[in-house]
Amino acid sequence: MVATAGSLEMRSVTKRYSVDGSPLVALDDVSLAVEPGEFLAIVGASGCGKSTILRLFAGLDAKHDGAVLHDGAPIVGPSLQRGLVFQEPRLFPWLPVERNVLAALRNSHLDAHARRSAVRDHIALVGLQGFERAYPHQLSGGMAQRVAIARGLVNRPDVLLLDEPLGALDALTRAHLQDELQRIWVRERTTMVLVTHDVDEAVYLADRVVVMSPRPGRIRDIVPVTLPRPRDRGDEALLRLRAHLLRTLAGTPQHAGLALHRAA
Amino acid sequence: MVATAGSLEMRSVTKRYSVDGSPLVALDDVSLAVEPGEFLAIVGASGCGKSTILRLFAGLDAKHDGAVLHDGAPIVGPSLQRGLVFQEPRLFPWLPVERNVLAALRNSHLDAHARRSAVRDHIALVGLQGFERAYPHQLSGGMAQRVAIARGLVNRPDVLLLDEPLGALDALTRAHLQDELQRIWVRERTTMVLVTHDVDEAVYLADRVVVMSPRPGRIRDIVPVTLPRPRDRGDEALLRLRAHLLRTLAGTPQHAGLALHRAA
Amino acid sequence: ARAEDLTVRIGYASIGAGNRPFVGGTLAATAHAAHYVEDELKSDPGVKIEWFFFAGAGPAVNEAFANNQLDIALQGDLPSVIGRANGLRTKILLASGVNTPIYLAVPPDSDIKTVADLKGRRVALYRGTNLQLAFDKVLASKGLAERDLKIVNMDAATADAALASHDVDAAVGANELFELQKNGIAKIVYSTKGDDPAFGRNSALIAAASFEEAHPEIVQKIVTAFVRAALWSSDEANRDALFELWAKSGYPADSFRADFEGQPLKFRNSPLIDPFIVHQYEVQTQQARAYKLLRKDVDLTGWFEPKYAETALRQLGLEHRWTARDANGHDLGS
Amino acid sequence: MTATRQRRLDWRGLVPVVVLLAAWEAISRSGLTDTRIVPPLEGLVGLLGTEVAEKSLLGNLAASIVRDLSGFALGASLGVVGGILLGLSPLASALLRPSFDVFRQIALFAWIPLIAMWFGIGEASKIVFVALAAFTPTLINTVEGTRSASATLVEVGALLRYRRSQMLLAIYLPAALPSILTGVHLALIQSWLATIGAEYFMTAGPGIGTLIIEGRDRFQMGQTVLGMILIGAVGFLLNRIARAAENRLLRWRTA
Amino acid sequence: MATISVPDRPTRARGIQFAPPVRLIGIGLLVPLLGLAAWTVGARQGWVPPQILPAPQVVWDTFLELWQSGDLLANTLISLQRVLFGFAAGASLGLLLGTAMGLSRPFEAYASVLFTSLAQVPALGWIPLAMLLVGIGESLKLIIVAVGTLVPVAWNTRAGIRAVPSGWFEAASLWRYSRAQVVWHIVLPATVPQIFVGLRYGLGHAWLALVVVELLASSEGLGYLLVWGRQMFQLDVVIATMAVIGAIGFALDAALAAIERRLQRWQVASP
Ligand SMILES: Nc1ncnc2c1ncn2[C@@H]1O[C@H](COP(=O)(O)OP(=O)(O)OP(=O)(O)O)[C@@H](O)[C@H]1O
Ligand SMILES: Nc1ncnc2c1ncn2[C@@H]1O[C@H](COP(=O)(O)OP(=O)(O)OP(=O)(O)O)[C@@H](O)[C@H]1O
Ligand SMILES: [Mg+2]
Ligand SMILES: [Mg+2]
Repeated sequence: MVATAGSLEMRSVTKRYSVDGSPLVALDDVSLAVEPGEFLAIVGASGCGKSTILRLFAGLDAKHDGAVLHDGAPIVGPSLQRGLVFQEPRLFPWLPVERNVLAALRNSHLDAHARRSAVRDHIALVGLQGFERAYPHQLSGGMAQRVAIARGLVNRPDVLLLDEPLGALDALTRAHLQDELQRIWVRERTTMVLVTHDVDEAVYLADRVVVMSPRPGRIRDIVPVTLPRPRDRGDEALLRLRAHLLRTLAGTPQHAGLALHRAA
Repeated sequence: MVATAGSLEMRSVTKRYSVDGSPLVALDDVSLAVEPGEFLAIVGASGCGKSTILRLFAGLDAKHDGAVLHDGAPIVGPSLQRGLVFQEPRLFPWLPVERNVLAALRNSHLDAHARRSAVRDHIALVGLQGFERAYPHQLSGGMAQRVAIARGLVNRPDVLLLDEPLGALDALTRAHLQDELQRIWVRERTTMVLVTHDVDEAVYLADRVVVMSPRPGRIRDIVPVTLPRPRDRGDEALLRLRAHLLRTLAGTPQHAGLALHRAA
Repeated sequence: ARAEDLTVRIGYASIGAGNRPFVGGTLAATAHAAHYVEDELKSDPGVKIEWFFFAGAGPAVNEAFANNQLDIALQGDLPSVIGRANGLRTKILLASGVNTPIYLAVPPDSDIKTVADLKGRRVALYRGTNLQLAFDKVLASKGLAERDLKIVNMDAATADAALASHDVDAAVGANELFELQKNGIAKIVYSTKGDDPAFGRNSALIAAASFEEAHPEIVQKIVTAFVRAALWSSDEANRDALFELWAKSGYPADSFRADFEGQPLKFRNSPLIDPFIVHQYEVQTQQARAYKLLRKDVDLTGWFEPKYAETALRQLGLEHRWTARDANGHDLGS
Repeated sequence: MTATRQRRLDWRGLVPVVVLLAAWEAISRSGLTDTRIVPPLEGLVGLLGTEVAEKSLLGNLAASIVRDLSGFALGASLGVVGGILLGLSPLASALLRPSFDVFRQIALFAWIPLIAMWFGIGEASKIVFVALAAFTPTLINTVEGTRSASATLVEVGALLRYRRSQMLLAIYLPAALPSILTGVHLALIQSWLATIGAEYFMTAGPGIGTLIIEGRDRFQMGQTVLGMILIGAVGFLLNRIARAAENRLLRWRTA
Repeated sequence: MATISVPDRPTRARGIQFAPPVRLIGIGLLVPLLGLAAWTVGARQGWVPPQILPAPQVVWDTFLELWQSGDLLANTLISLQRVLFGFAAGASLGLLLGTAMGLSRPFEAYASVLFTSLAQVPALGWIPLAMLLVGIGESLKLIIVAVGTLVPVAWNTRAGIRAVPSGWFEAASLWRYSRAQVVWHIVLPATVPQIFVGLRYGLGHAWLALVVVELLASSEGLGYLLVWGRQMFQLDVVIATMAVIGAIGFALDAALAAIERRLQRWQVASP
């Protein structure tokens, strides 16, 4: 396979943790290829290994079986070309908002002026103008998560890995940021991998949706979403896809009740 | 109005907090009557005063304008006849699960044997058999919240006030506990006031749903749910009610986007 | 001589009342208060003199020697012996403060009348100083030993306070006890004065051997200065002036007057390293060993270096000013 | 309420103080006790005047404070550097921590004879002693702070490709700062104690400790009490300064 | 004085560290062993004069000698007795005072100014005053040790009580807990960790204060042994005594830590 800018790949990856001395298989023989410029969503029950996949792609964890590749080359550690927005905001509590975003640019090639304007733009992007000088403890959970998103985006990496970035947000901001993500993706053709709990979000944004099942973490299904963009949240085809995904999820052992409830 | 066992009432209640010296109106001239044996749900955006209403009913806060009554008598402090499950678990970290539940019975009229069996039953109710001896730090957030629910129920009060008790739970457990709550309510005819973010949950359980709007906290609408029980989560009428509530919520300033997204 | 920059650090194993940098009672105190050393070294502008006074008395002087922070010091017999036993390389140059009496003070209303009455009582004593050995000898003469008493270890100032607050039944000390007696806080019931001369304690000017070897000419000048101070301090015509000079220490002249009562000045202000002094140091050493204050035998050979004192006496024509005594304290005649 | 901000003085707090002073004054005037043991209060004020005017009280105080701060600066900076080393390097920690843990159990003042022996009669001994007092709490808290720098934030640094120096300056240090400041604050308290102690047990020199010893020796309770008040006041002041610095540097923690 | 508290409990090392994690058991012995070797060689070669640093062998012999003569044991027992009584008195008073200040706002309003002012004077500063008042007997030692203990214990107890989350008090009021029930079932268990921080500090301070008074005015005890060694210019005695002081400090601290762990089983496994 010829490597193209922004492709990711996992080949037969097995990842084990040890919990209180006994081994736990977080990922069991998972193979997954992400095309350059693709928008991939991953859904699945809690603990099925979604975050683990992102951490391996980010290069935060080198201990695993199988191969993890970026543009065909093995991933041995983090790179500024692969950004990750963690599941929790992980802001530096001692820095005000703007300097938290700036912290991501410490080793970037931009000059001071470009950095400042990049920070300003991304704070505006997540709607936090006026909060540049606020410290993390002065922000609500949703605002903190938005700062984290700004920090993840500001480097404009080839690959952006997003771990439930919108989970803590209220519905309005959430919809806005989904559209922003899409806009950025359309404009920059960044490869994006988005982990989410929200099936609506997955089908609205992704080219393909990976459905995982837990214990051990495995890929259960991959559902392509071929609808053209911009998509309409009320589109019939989208709703059908949503129902299909919910049924698939419901089939996974942990979610027998979810479908019942959600689909109701 | 003749007082009947388990009725609650608020008459023109205004509650102010002071935040950094400046006053904040958490409840603005709120009047609300809960019939004995009624199941009332309250929904509304974050910060609209839902918890404040429960705290006033519980008797935790006596500083307010207007009257707060239980069976027609002013509420001057907490009573074992009015149970409250807090928004956070508030477990005692130094006590194992069963003794945390037992802590609620310290001043109850039950004898030692009855206490033990009450504790056992309620731990079983929330599905935590086997965790009686576990300490809070060994529980997940959802499990801790279930202990808190057991603790709130174990006194079997006339009035049960529930502050988003199921928010932290996974869908399956959540559905199970919703059914359990309903079962208890049917059996004991306890008056229940449930605060929730989840409109599905509200319409599935409540006799009436109170919709609140924030800043200042006011009652925007009260929607009766007249469907017979047991209800079907997929029932058409329920879905219509849900849609109606979401629209009402969307009308509140903070939630203009919610309806769009959720209803999609 | 080339004017080299040199600071000579002179220590004194005592300190004035309230930690004043003045002392009294010995010819070395005179030398300090009347600037004999500084005057003697006027012709060497590169040489500076620095004085140090130690509340911790002799033990503190040993520490300072060990640290190479002193060149010369006045120190009592027992601490000097302890220092030598533990490997300090020093030389004894000159006697300063010989036959110094010790006193026993008790509260005014005490039933203690004699040393023998001390049996089983709480007595303040600063261990490791030359008071200790002197007192041990007194006790031994009455058939007692330290273990028959309850000795409380404290420095002079603390002992005074303890006596006043009745925390101890008696205190062993020097002339500062006269001050307490005058204030009615204590009365002195015993003194070695008039008792066996061997009971007195002695102190001497000692030098770090390395300093003595490196700067013999400076050492000579310093010793000469001390001999001049001895001369002035031994002159009965100066008796009152001497006590007034010492009173700079904060202890009143009357205390010194009482302390020296009945003794000629030259008896205690003799700088001579005579057979009596040498013998006294030998006795102290044996006794310290016997009392287990020393853990090994100490060889005193070569410790005394009287040549500087002798030179000074010869230069000043004072060979016969003081009377040397034999080992038993009898005048050797002149 | 953690008493961080000085609020309007509550008059009730003054009641026991006034009662105590009144009792003191009453006893001293009753004639039941020696005025040297319980001197009248106005005597204390007078004494303060004389000490300042005639006996360079201020000079003594300044000498003590300079001694305190020099020792403190030495000990605390070594403590911070050592603490970071032990906190970040498991090897250094494995090598040195056990020895340190044993050594720090030796009660501070038991070091006095050795320090006096090794560093002599001058100011050096006292400063070394004060530094030792400041070193221990700073080191312990710095290690603690560096160790507990949240792994999640360290991961953020790794992700952003921070170099070692950037990790140290931008993550470990600020994360450890609250803990370090706690240690430094404790060190300040300990050094003041050690300063007074050094003046007690080592060769006399100028210093405020001398004042109370002298008072005791001369049986002048007034002077002792005056000395104690001054020691307490300086301690109080140092404490306040430390707390203010802490609040300023840790603004990001509190609302 | 001790107005801040530091939980001085070992925490697990977490996070990415600069050096690769090494697990070398016993490596901690390397430094003391090297130190001992250097000390031995240095003493034998005469790099440091014996009066500045006696050889380890000499120190060991002195230790044995002091032990066999019974001096060491006798002095140790005296010191231990003083520290335990003084600590017990100071800790009880401190707990009482801290609890009262923590629970009752009015009491705190009355007491805090006086307490904070007095707490600023280190234990050492009280010695001359206490000496003038009670002399240099056993009571002096008890008072100074107790004063040294009292301040950190009272301070931490008060802070611990103040830090109990108000949510728990609300829960208790819901279940109609009486005041006594609140104190016994909520305040006490919730405050145990902080109280222990205070107690461990208190014990450290007690031990320190004891050495100080014994240095200053005593004819028995380990502090006196130090002074005696210093006056007799025998650093071997000083070092042997320091070792005993360190060992006892270690043992006392470890004992409190063990009690603390037992009382706080519910906390140990927390991350
Ligand atoms: N550092 C770790 N040590 C031990 N086990 C771990 C660790 N990280 C994750 N696990 C375990 O691996 C499994 C997969 O975890 P992962 O975080 O990838 O799940 P997830 O799908 O992201 O879940 P969620 O939706 O709750 O975030 C879980 O069972 C988890 O408990
Ligand atoms: N103790 C308090 N002091 C000051 N302000 C308070 C206090 N408690 C609540 N408030 C404020 O009162 C308003 C109502 O709070 P309340 O907790 O009742 O909201 P809520 O509807 O329960 O929100 P949520 O859904 O986030 O729990 C909010 O603006 C909140 O900030
Ligand atoms: Mg995850
Ligand atoms: Mg709430």
